[in-house]
Amino acid sequence: MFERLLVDSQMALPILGWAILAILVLMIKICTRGVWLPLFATVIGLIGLIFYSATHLNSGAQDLFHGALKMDSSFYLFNLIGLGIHLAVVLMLIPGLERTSKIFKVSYEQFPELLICLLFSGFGLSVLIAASDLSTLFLGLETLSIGVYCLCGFYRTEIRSTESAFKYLMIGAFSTVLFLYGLAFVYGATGATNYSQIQSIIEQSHLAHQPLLMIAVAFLIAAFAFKLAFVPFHLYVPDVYEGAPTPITAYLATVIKVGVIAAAFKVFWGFFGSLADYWEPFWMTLCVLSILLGNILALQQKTLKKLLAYSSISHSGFLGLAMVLTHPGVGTTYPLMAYLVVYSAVTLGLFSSISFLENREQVFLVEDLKGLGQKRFWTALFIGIFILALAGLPPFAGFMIKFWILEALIEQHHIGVAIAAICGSVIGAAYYLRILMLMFMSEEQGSASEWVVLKDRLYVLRLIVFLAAILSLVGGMRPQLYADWILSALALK
Amino acid sequence: MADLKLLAALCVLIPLVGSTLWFWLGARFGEKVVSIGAVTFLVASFLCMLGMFFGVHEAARVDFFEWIRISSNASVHFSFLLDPLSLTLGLIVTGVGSLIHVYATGYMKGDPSFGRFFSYLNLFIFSMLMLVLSDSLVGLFLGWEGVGLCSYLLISFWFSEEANAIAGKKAFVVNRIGDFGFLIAIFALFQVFGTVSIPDILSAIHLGNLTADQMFWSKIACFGLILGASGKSAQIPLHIWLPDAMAGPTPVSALIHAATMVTAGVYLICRLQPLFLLNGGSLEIIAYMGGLTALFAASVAIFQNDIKKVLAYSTISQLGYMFLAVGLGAPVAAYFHLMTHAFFKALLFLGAGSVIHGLHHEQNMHKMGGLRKQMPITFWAMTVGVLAIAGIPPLSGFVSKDEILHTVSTSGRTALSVMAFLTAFMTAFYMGRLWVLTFFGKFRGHHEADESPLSMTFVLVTLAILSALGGLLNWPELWGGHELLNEFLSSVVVQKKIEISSEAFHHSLLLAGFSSLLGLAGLGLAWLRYRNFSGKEFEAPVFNLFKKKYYIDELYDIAIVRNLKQIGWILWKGVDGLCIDGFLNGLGTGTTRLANRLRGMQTGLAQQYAVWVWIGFLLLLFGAWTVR
Amino acid sequence: MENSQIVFFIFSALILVTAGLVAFRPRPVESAMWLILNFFLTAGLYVLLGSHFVAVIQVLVYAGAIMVLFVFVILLLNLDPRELGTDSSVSWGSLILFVAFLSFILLSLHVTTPELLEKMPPIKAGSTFGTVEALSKTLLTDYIFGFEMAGVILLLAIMGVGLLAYRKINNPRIVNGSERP
Amino acid sequence: MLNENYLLVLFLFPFFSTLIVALSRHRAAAWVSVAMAFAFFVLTLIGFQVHELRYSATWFGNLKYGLYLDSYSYFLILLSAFLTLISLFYSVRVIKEKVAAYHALFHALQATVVGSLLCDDLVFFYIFWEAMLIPMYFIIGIWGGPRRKYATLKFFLFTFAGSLLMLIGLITTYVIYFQQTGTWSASFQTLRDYFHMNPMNFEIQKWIFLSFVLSFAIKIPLFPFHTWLPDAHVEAPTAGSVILAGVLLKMGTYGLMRFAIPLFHESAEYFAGALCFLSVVGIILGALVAWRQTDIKKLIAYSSVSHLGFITLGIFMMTEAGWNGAYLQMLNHGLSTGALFLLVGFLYDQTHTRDIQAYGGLAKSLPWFALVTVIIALSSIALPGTNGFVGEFLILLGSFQSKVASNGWVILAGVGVILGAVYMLHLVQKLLYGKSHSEKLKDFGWREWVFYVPLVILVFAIGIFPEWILGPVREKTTAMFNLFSTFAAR
Amino acid sequence: MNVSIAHLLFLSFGVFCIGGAGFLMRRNALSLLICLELMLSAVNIAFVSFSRLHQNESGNLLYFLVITVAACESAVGLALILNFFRLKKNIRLDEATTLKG
Repeated sequence: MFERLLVDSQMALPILGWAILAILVLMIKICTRGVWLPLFATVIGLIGLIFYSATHLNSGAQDLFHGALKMDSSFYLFNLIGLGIHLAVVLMLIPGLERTSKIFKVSYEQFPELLICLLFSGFGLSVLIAASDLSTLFLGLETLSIGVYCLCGFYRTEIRSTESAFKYLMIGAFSTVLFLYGLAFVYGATGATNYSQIQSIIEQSHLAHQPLLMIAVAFLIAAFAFKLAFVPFHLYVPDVYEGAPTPITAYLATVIKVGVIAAAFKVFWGFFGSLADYWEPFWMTLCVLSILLGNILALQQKTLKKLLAYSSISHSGFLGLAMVLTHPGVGTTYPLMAYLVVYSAVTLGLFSSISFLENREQVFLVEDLKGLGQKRFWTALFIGIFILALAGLPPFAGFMIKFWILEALIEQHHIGVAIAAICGSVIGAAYYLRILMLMFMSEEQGSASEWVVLKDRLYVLRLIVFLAAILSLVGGMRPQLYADWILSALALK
Repeated sequence: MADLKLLAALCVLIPLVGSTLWFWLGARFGEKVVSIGAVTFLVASFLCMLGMFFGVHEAARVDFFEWIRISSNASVHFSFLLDPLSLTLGLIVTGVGSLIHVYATGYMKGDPSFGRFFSYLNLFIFSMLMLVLSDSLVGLFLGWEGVGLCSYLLISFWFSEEANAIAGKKAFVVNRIGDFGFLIAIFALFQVFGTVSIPDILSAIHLGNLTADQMFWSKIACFGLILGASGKSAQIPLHIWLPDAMAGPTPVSALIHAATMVTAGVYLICRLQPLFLLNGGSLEIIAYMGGLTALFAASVAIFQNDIKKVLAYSTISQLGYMFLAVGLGAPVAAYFHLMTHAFFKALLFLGAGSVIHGLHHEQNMHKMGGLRKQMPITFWAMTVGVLAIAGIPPLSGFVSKDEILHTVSTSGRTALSVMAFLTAFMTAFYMGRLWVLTFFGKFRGHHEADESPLSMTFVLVTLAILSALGGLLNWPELWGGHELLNEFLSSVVVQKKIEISSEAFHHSLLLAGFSSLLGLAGLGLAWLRYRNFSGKEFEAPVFNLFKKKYYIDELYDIAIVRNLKQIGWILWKGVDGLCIDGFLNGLGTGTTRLANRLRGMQTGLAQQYAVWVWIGFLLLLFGAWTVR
Repeated sequence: MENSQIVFFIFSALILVTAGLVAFRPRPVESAMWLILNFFLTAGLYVLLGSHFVAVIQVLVYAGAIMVLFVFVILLLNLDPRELGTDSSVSWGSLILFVAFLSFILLSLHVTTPELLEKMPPIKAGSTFGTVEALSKTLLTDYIFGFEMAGVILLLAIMGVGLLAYRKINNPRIVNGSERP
Repeated sequence: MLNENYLLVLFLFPFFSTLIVALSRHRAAAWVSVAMAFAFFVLTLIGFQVHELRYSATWFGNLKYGLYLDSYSYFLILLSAFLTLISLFYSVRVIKEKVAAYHALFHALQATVVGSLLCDDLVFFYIFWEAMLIPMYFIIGIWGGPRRKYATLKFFLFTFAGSLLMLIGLITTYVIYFQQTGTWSASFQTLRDYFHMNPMNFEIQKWIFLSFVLSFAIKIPLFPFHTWLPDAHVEAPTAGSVILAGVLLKMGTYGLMRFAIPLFHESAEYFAGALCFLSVVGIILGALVAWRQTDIKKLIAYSSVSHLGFITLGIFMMTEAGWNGAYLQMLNHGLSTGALFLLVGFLYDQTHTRDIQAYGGLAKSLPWFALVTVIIALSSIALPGTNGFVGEFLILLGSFQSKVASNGWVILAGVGVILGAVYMLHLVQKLLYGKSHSEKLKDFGWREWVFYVPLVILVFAIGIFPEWILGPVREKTTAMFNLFSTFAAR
Repeated sequence: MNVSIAHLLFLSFGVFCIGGAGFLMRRNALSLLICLELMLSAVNIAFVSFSRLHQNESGNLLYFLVITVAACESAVGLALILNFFRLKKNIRLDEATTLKG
């Protein structure tokens, strides 16, 4: 039995690696002073993990720890995306070390702790992705969430950061209760906690205890919708995004979505697969609502990060649709994966470019971008590229991912949903264009043009921006850059 | 044949080349070169035409190249049809055109845009020749619109006056209405015959065997052509542009708005006479249209004070005669009148031009008078013209008009006959008025008048001779003449021959006597009324109607132009602005407002956010309950 | 009505009453105290349900340890009413109560199906359900990963608290992100 | 002879020139750009004798990178190359700010236009079709007039909304193909051949067709989707207007002729009446509203609405002659409207006003300007002998024979011919005639003649010898209609 | 015990709704955390009841995990409350509106 545990642990290295790395960094932090050593350890460790995961992409499906975790082809990919995002966020955090203002100086004293939290929540992420038991699902989600609460409060001497963490925690805990209730009812209806057992019980007993399952579905949809920020569960998102440190905002906008959508994918198409007729309409409705209202709400936002928050809400809607479209036997996970890859890259790139300019002393209003194209052409150009990619315009990669989702929607006869999604995109174009207009078509100069630009001595931000721009530009014209890779990783090709 | 082709090409191209040349280089070459060049070019063109006239037996087709291919078996060619009909008119165009060019060299002397004027004039000759010679309807249409364009350009030649520009625009637009009819006719004919070549269409008509559907379309084509002809030839209801067209220089009025272009409608109907014969009703329409126009225009002409306006209405009236004749199945008569009219009306216009020139651009007849002493040549030439148009034997006008009156009186349509005779009388009267007011009595103007230069008087004299002797071309056989024109045209158009019998002879003699009497009466009345003119015209309410041209311009303005403007405004502000943009902007502002309203949800109160989470959950729960 | 049923109803009623007191007593200390009582009563319910070890943990860990932390913090902060804030206005509260009540009704409607209203089968003879042995066996086999994970999450919480609450003596206290119109 | 590599070069060259121009130095950028545009124009001219060329390579997954050149695409590419060359040359003197970016955007626009014209694959086409918006958006937005923000937003959203709906139709088409055959292909040729043999369910086909038409109609723009056009034109810089009117609008009609109708000609015949109605309303509305404009650019914009109405009428009436005419008219409109915008730009650069009332009597002070204006105006009102006539004549003549819709529409459209003269002469009269009150204007210099001479020559060259364009186009059209008729026969 | 699972669930719902109402209505953060504990307790009742229903230990085990997580959340929450108090001198959630708009 112990051998089994050992073997499983070895197999689960892509998951456990996170925790091991976190503890390693913790030890380094305890043993040494300064922030650089833990930082290097984190970066190198993450790179190592990425390499390890990348080389083990096609290891086949494995059940580990008595069915608590299941690593299949999609896991490796989700995990790799997660690793990539973590690396990027760590890199995005680095330039803050050089900042001289009080907030940064004080906060960055705790930088190693931040890295550890980051790695732990990464661990939570990968557990969440791999979960095939209600217990691991819950724990993974909570590890991720608690880690993120801490990250949001990173600038602890600043009221906005603290407030965002505080609110996030409060409302997040509230949603945890909903989530737990959902799990409880799934367990109550089936008596099992393992996905495969639950699935077989539901299928064999022809929806025994249906009312309990229905409550479970309602609770779980609500909980997932909250984490994915579907309308009307979205209201915390703008506040949290606004207050959190910018790299952490990027983290929120990407990691949470990756983890939660992966979990939702496994839950809804896993043991709820046979109830698809029942939950699909609710889920779809929420997705469409998010796409439409998310975009409408973004129109009148005053601050940049809130606008981007709403943009991410609408993208959540698309992700949700992509999740539904992975319908086993009919669709593939490909659109979902592609969406995640491209969306994450673009978001990271965008937030990196913004953190170049951002000045924590002041709220970053959308109007501040005025005339940026004249003063800081390159920054504005990159922001423009990312904005266009988010708007889903060809030839940027943002178009391709929307295209694949639309294609899958139509293939599965959801034409009405496709039209609604498109209406959302059109509305969305309006505020994306507003940003472009402010940057390139205004004669006046906004305050962002005068702010001191972050010194990026290690070129890390520029690296991220550049890579993301390449992906979003070339990725639209030659999608095989990532598409072939995704397809082969998913063993679809 | 090759020679013919070369001649035809030269005949048309020379004016075109001239047109470009004078425009490009007019300013550089100076007036002398331009005037000599333009006249030489025109004379060359006339000579080519003459060559063709004598080189062609019966008819010939000259094909240059394929212009537009419509489908695999139908195409439009740039090709000419040289037959008596086209050649005759071609000769008139180039011949009278040359004379008027000569005249214009004198008339336009000193004008800053001398070169431009001759450029337009040459371009007009080119277009008119295209119109006359083309063997396809589309080629004809090219000329048709081309002359319209030149008319437009020449009317607004002195464009610094806004009114001239507007008159030009009016002429073009009204012509365009006619052209629209022409276009529809082309389409309808293509629908029926699958070709746009005039000889092909005519031969298809000769073959007959048209189905009911084809008959319908050919009827439509007739109406279209009538509309087109009435536009170009200024017949009711599209006559309104011609009086305004007098804004152009007088040689233009003579050439375009009297002698050549405006007769294109008559030419067109003659050209396609078999088509109209197929649809008898349409000929009736033409006849009544002509008669009505003739009477109407004559009645208006009596009350015009502008010498050119009088002549313009006279032109409309005379064109009405031609239409009347064509409508009653006497195309040769119409054609004959066309020809003589070209002579005497050109003469009258040029004479008037000479007067105007002499009086430094004074056109009001009330300010003339007694000019016969200062301008003897002009006076005598004009006298010939006046007598010709008034129908005093044996001048050309008498002969050609008499033929028309004969046709009318034998057609058995009393109304038309009354109109025709009434018009003849009125024509004599207003021409007499013009003559008397201009040349007799006391001089009422300010400037001293001089006789015009030789280039002008020479032309006047030439035209006077032509007007006097033009009648010989088709002197009725009844009176022992030789109907040259009739013979010549008989291969192209159909006209009933007048039998030579003593009864007919008596009848025609009676008619001739009556019409000459009418002419003399008109002239005499004018002499009596205006010999001692004191500035007082006839005053009566009904004359007011005549004076105001029956208020037709005003009617069109109110009924059509203003309404269209209004509609344009409504479409712009209403449909585009209010409906479409309003809808879109409403959508935009609605969304924005919704966004603002929804933004109110972001109160920053965490618990309110949680309430929304709860409510969302509640809705899901409710959904779950109902689905169950 | 059987004895156990009567006990159940009594416990239920008490749990609900104490829950109400937890939720609506104005001062947090009071709430915390009532919550401890509530936890004790819940532990009693667990005993009734046959989960004895769970009941023990409820008392020892939950009521004992976690709630003490709460009370500790409450006392540490020692807040006056102004700092605590007044409770919400009536309209707000009534809305929330309405929503809560509606949820309760809907949730209840869902579970009032005959099969769920059947009495629970008694614990089979010889079953080890609810014993420490059974629980630990499950914990260390099927749920071994969850168990380890619980350790990780606690470590994370420690790190998080360290990240958030760490304070050097000379650090400035407040740096507001200035609001802009 | 040219092989498929020519296609690839043609396709990639504008991208290349975009890069070159974007990276060139501020001062040289403009001339480098003109040189590149000229090179591209020459490159395009080389292909004059080409009738059909294909190039195909896998792009990604199911999608092919199909390039396809035939006379339909060729002449529009030629037009685009020509107008881009002209407008860039014009811009050299006018644009002094952000020169490299400006020129690079034009080349990018050219790249997208050429891309969408060459594409055989529907998805690929769509990508370029949408990408076209971005450079145009920036061209108007950065170098445009005072209300450019509103105009660009309207232009962008309008077009974007329409094209996204088309995307749904397009995906549906090829998903249906996939579901019926089991293979993926978005190649237009494949789809057309397939659906020709196995017609789609008419109910579905109808909707797909409408989605295509909506998108194209917005671009064209067909009534009632035209209101973005006047705003966009008024705000756009001159060269932007030239390309917008001359090339971008043609993409809509091209889309109809190339994709929408060949794929769904049953639906096209079904909706012919309604669409012809819209075209005719567009013709008349455009003309009447143009008449009432005081802003010259707005007047020309509305005249475009009217002219494009003729083109769509010719297309929707579904006759061969009509199609040939419509195609020719696309080129004609590109030339004449492009020239008109350049003329307005010439005035605007000197006086900085587009108010029609501010001008008058220009024929006196600017005789050469007046001459060119009159010639272009005549081409615009379709005077025989100019290019406009051939197109309009064929459209109307062809449409008159149509079997799918009443030829009453043609008669109504003929009214548009009259109104066309009204507003154009109104413009000419207000600009050129009357009292002169702007004396100090300069007439054409060599820079202007460089591009007005070819324009004027083209006006007459097409007007008198249209066969050099009509010949190749007719071949294509005949083949297309043969296909339709075999379908109808079955 | 002779009650149905529905009875136990009613109890659980009751506690949940009371806790939820408290969570949404209270203004100070500490009370909020306490109400959160109450709601988690309600979930725990459900878990333990289902565990009894199915007579397996999974529900009980989940109970353990829930209280662990509850403890962690409270810990982080209390840390944030402390921080918040340091910065704002109160713990009123209705004053935490820096980020509104």
